[in-house]
Amino acid sequence: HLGRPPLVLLVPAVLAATLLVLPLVTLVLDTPWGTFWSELRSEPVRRALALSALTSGLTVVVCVALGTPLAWLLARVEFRGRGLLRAAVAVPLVLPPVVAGVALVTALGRNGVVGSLLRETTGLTVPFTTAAVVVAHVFVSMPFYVLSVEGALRTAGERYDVVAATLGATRWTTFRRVTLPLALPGLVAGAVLAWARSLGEFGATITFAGNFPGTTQTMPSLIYTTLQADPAAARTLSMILLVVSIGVLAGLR
Amino acid sequence: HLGRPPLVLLVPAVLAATLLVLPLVTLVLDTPWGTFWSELRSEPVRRALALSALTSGLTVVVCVALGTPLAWLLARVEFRGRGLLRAAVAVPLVLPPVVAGVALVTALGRNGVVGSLLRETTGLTVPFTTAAVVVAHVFVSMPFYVLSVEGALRTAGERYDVVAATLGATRWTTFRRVTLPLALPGLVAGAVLAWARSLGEFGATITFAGNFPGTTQTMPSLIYTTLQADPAAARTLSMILLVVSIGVLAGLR
Amino acid sequence: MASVSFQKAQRWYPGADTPAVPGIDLDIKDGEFMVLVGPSGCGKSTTLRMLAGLEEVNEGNIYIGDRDITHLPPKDRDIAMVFQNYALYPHMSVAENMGFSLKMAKVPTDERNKRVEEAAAMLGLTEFLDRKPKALSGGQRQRVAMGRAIVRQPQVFCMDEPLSNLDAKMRVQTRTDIAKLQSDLGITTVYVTHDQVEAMTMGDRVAVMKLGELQQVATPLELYDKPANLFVAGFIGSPQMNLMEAVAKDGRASIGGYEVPVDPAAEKKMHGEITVGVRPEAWRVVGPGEGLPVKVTVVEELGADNYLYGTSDVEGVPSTVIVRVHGRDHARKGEVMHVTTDPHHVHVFDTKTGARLSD
Amino acid sequence: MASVSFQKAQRWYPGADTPAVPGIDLDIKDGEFMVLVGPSGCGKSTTLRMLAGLEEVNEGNIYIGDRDITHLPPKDRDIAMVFQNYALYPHMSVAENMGFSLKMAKVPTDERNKRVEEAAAMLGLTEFLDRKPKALSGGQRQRVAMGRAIVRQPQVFCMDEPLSNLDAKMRVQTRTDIAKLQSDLGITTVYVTHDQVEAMTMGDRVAVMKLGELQQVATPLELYDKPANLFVAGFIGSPQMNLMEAVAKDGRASIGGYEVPVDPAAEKKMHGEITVGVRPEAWRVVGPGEGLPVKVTVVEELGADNYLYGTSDVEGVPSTVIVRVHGRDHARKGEVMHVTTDPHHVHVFDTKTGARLSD
Repeated sequence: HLGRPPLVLLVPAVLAATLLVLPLVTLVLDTPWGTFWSELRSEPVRRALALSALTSGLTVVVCVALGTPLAWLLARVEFRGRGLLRAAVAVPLVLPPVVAGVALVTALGRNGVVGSLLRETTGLTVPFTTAAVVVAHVFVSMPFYVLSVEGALRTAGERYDVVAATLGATRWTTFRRVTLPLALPGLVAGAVLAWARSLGEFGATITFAGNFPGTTQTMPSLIYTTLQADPAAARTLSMILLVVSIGVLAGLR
Repeated sequence: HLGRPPLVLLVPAVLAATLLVLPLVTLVLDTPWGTFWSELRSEPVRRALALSALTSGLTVVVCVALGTPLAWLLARVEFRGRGLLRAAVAVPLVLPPVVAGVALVTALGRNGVVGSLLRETTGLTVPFTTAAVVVAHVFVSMPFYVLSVEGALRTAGERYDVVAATLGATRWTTFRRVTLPLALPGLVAGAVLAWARSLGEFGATITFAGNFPGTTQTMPSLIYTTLQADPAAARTLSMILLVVSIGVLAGLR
Repeated sequence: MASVSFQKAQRWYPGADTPAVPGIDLDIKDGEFMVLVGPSGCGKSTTLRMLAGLEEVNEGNIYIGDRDITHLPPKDRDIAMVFQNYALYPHMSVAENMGFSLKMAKVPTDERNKRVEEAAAMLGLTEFLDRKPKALSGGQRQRVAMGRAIVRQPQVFCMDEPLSNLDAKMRVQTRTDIAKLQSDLGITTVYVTHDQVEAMTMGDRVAVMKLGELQQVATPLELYDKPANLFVAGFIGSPQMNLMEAVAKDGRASIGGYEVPVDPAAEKKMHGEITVGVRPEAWRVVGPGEGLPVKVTVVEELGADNYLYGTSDVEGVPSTVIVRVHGRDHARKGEVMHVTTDPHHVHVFDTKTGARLSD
Repeated sequence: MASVSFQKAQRWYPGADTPAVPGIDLDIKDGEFMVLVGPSGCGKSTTLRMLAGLEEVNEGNIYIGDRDITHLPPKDRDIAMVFQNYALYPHMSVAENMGFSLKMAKVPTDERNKRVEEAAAMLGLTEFLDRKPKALSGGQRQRVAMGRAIVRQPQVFCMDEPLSNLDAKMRVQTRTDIAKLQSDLGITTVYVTHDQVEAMTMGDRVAVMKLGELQQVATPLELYDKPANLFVAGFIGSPQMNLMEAVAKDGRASIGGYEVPVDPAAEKKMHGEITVGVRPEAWRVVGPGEGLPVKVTVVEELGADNYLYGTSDVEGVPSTVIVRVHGRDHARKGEVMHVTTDPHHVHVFDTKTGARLSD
């Protein structure tokens, strides 16, 4: 109702939209739909699918179990260094995945600060195991979860907690009966985000956990490995991840 | 003032915080600070730094030039399919980088839908060139920019534009004099986000553009390549990217 | 300066079951201050935004003077709008905000500065011209928004609840300022509010709206003294008019055992179920045995006035009867008092149609 | 039920230059309805939140009855608070919201249901018990918030602007409902508002605050008739009291050529620069040559009352003089009228200290 949009804005906007949409459309068109189901049943694809399902599932469980209390702490308790902690939690969000992998190697690698301690005391090593995949995924995914839940807690506001206190509720009861139910949509959104991030993780995983079929080769790693040799398998898996991405976006709205 | 936080929440919160903070701290501690400057001057590191600076700079320019009009279109103009377009623009945000790389190969590869057309008409091929790096970075970074600017435009609200219209301003004048100045903080934040995303890009780049020193080997690719052979170089570059990440986070606050 | 005329102007939002404004007919005289008032959702803002060009007009026409502006874009309508939230440009100084429309019209800098300074002087904003809006108080921002509209010298001012963001004291002061300013400038003004006090104190005429339809267009005192229907009677006046169900028979209206005095016009027209309205200040206290018995439940002493809230057990009378009394000597909580009134203070309405039956 | 006592209770926010509340002394009687009123930032909400345990008390003490509750967590204070935004739990039904405190206190289900139903009946909420808060109107939500507090049967109600989110009509109705309810229940209540009309109509006593300090604690009519200082005089009453600068000499106060009649107490105490206050309804219109000349600039006709806003050229008189007149026959815009008043209607204050000089 304010008048027609000027061409000087329309033209670059259309160009930008084309750039973003075209690759997705061609991917959908070029996917080998005829052999889609048989591709799914091939050994490497099945193994990568199973591993991705397992690791992303575990990642979400760890995020919810540990991330919810952390989000609550950041949103509801005042303490020295809270701003710093919140910033530190957000670092993995913008940290390049490869750097995250290097940091994990430095900490938990065979010769890492914590890793060597672990090896000496228990004989266990983390890198290049399925556990390493989960650790890498938790490291890069948990910030999404924590910040989403913290945002939900802040949006819900402290007033509901305050009312509970004036009505005689303890802090733990308030958390269970008031805080958590009100932040539930944020919890779910955060879990979905963390799951999607985990499912697509590539850089930190390949750096910290490697790319071994059956133990650390997740879907993105398999796609990367087979794009030249077996583009059909790569596109089939890409299609699955694209559908998941679109589903996640649709679910978050 | 509502009482002490219960232990049942404190313990997992501390665990989560440790998991997220510890790797970063050990990375800082284990960086070879003694040889830091000499590492920076080594040939592969210098080439990767220069290439990363060039490609991320170009990426930001393209994002601002094309992304701003697209954000405005999404925020201010009502048209059929707007919701669909906004969702499509957001897809690369949650799309695994490797899948983004596959989509780009499918569209712009030598045998891709657009790529083969391009090769036949102009003789140019995109993959495995510096241009491919920029295209990959724009594809994964622009959604951050567009959604940040769109958010800023929506937050500023249409009321300022409406007032300008009632005061006799055309749509283009309104954009220049009112809309853009008010959304400037969002523009800057979006550009910083896009730049950070571009600097850390690994999966889409290595899939679509490869990992050739001097033409497509950016900092993350070099880190990945040298972590086993030359951990000092890998940690030096990681440190630089960590500092940039922290700087970006601090700047966005 | 010009008159404004709505001719069956309709607004139907896409996808809605019914039109927001089914078709409004309203003539506003050149220089008049017209207030549109009604509860939220009554279509008053939609009507204003149709005039400003911010809502499409689906049917009918709107004229400013002789120009049919029904489908012109807002920038070509020669109006200036003041919004509830002011929407001052935070990145521009007060002077730049006020001069914005002149810059758009490519008025030379000298002329622009002159007109901005004149308007600033009129509004007492001269010393704030270099400040950014965020350095101003709510009242000052409101004046800048007024100034930005004035500087344009438009044919029509459109004001959409411009006082809602001010606190109570400021609102009372600013409403007289705006009324005075408008009467000095003589620019036709359409003013939207949900507050009947604002409507009463500011408007030359007031248009009361409900569900997109005009209920009554009249001067403030006409609205108060002769509300056209039950809705207007209940909406205008605070505390509200006492509206009581009564039965009319043979030219007499009675509420239980209390016979309500009514005027001759109503006597002739009324029959069956009617609603009788009496304003709180129109009651007279009488001795026991006469009038309507009211048991006082709450006493409000506001200093200058006192309101007694009471209940009456008589069937048809609402739970609360409000009586305004003078002085410091009146019934206390728990006492029963008797009140009556005079025929010319009684408003009689048909309960079913809501139409006014008395003169 | 219990009394409440603030003893030099102080709140100093970390990092602030001055305390928000430097040290308040206030005794509230068992069953009393005490209203804290003042402009925003006056510390009224902070004071209430100190009582509820939502703000730390840095110095001094607060008692409920004989219990020193200064440092108890909120849940152990036996109060119930009603907030401006109600903060009803959106994921619980009305009944669950109202019964929340009883569930916390582990009251058996039967007893809980009984008490919730009683409160619901009292507030007319019975039919809404199974609904979620979002399915209720603003007024109903307000009542649920009241109900949630009532069900707790606390020693003290703390109410923080509980009517601010209602529209004007609803506010007027609800304030009488709350006043009636409190007087029936007899629970000590501390009520915070910025609206002096609410304060006047609801409070047994009203505490007027400014910048964290109590200005006057008195009944509504005492505040209106004998404001203790200039701030209270200007704050209480709407439209505002006319406050005019005058000069006192030999027991006479004059504004330009107009000699203001003052009472004997003021006559003795006043000298030098004083401020004279006259409420709008206290003026009498007199013939030309007498009284204060006022040129009428705006006439507000509200139906029941009429306010004339005028300017006087006499030095020291504020730009606007407000006069309340009765009837439909009064000065029109542009006319000059003359007004005066009587000694017992004149409030005399020391301009410098703001202290009241008249009786």
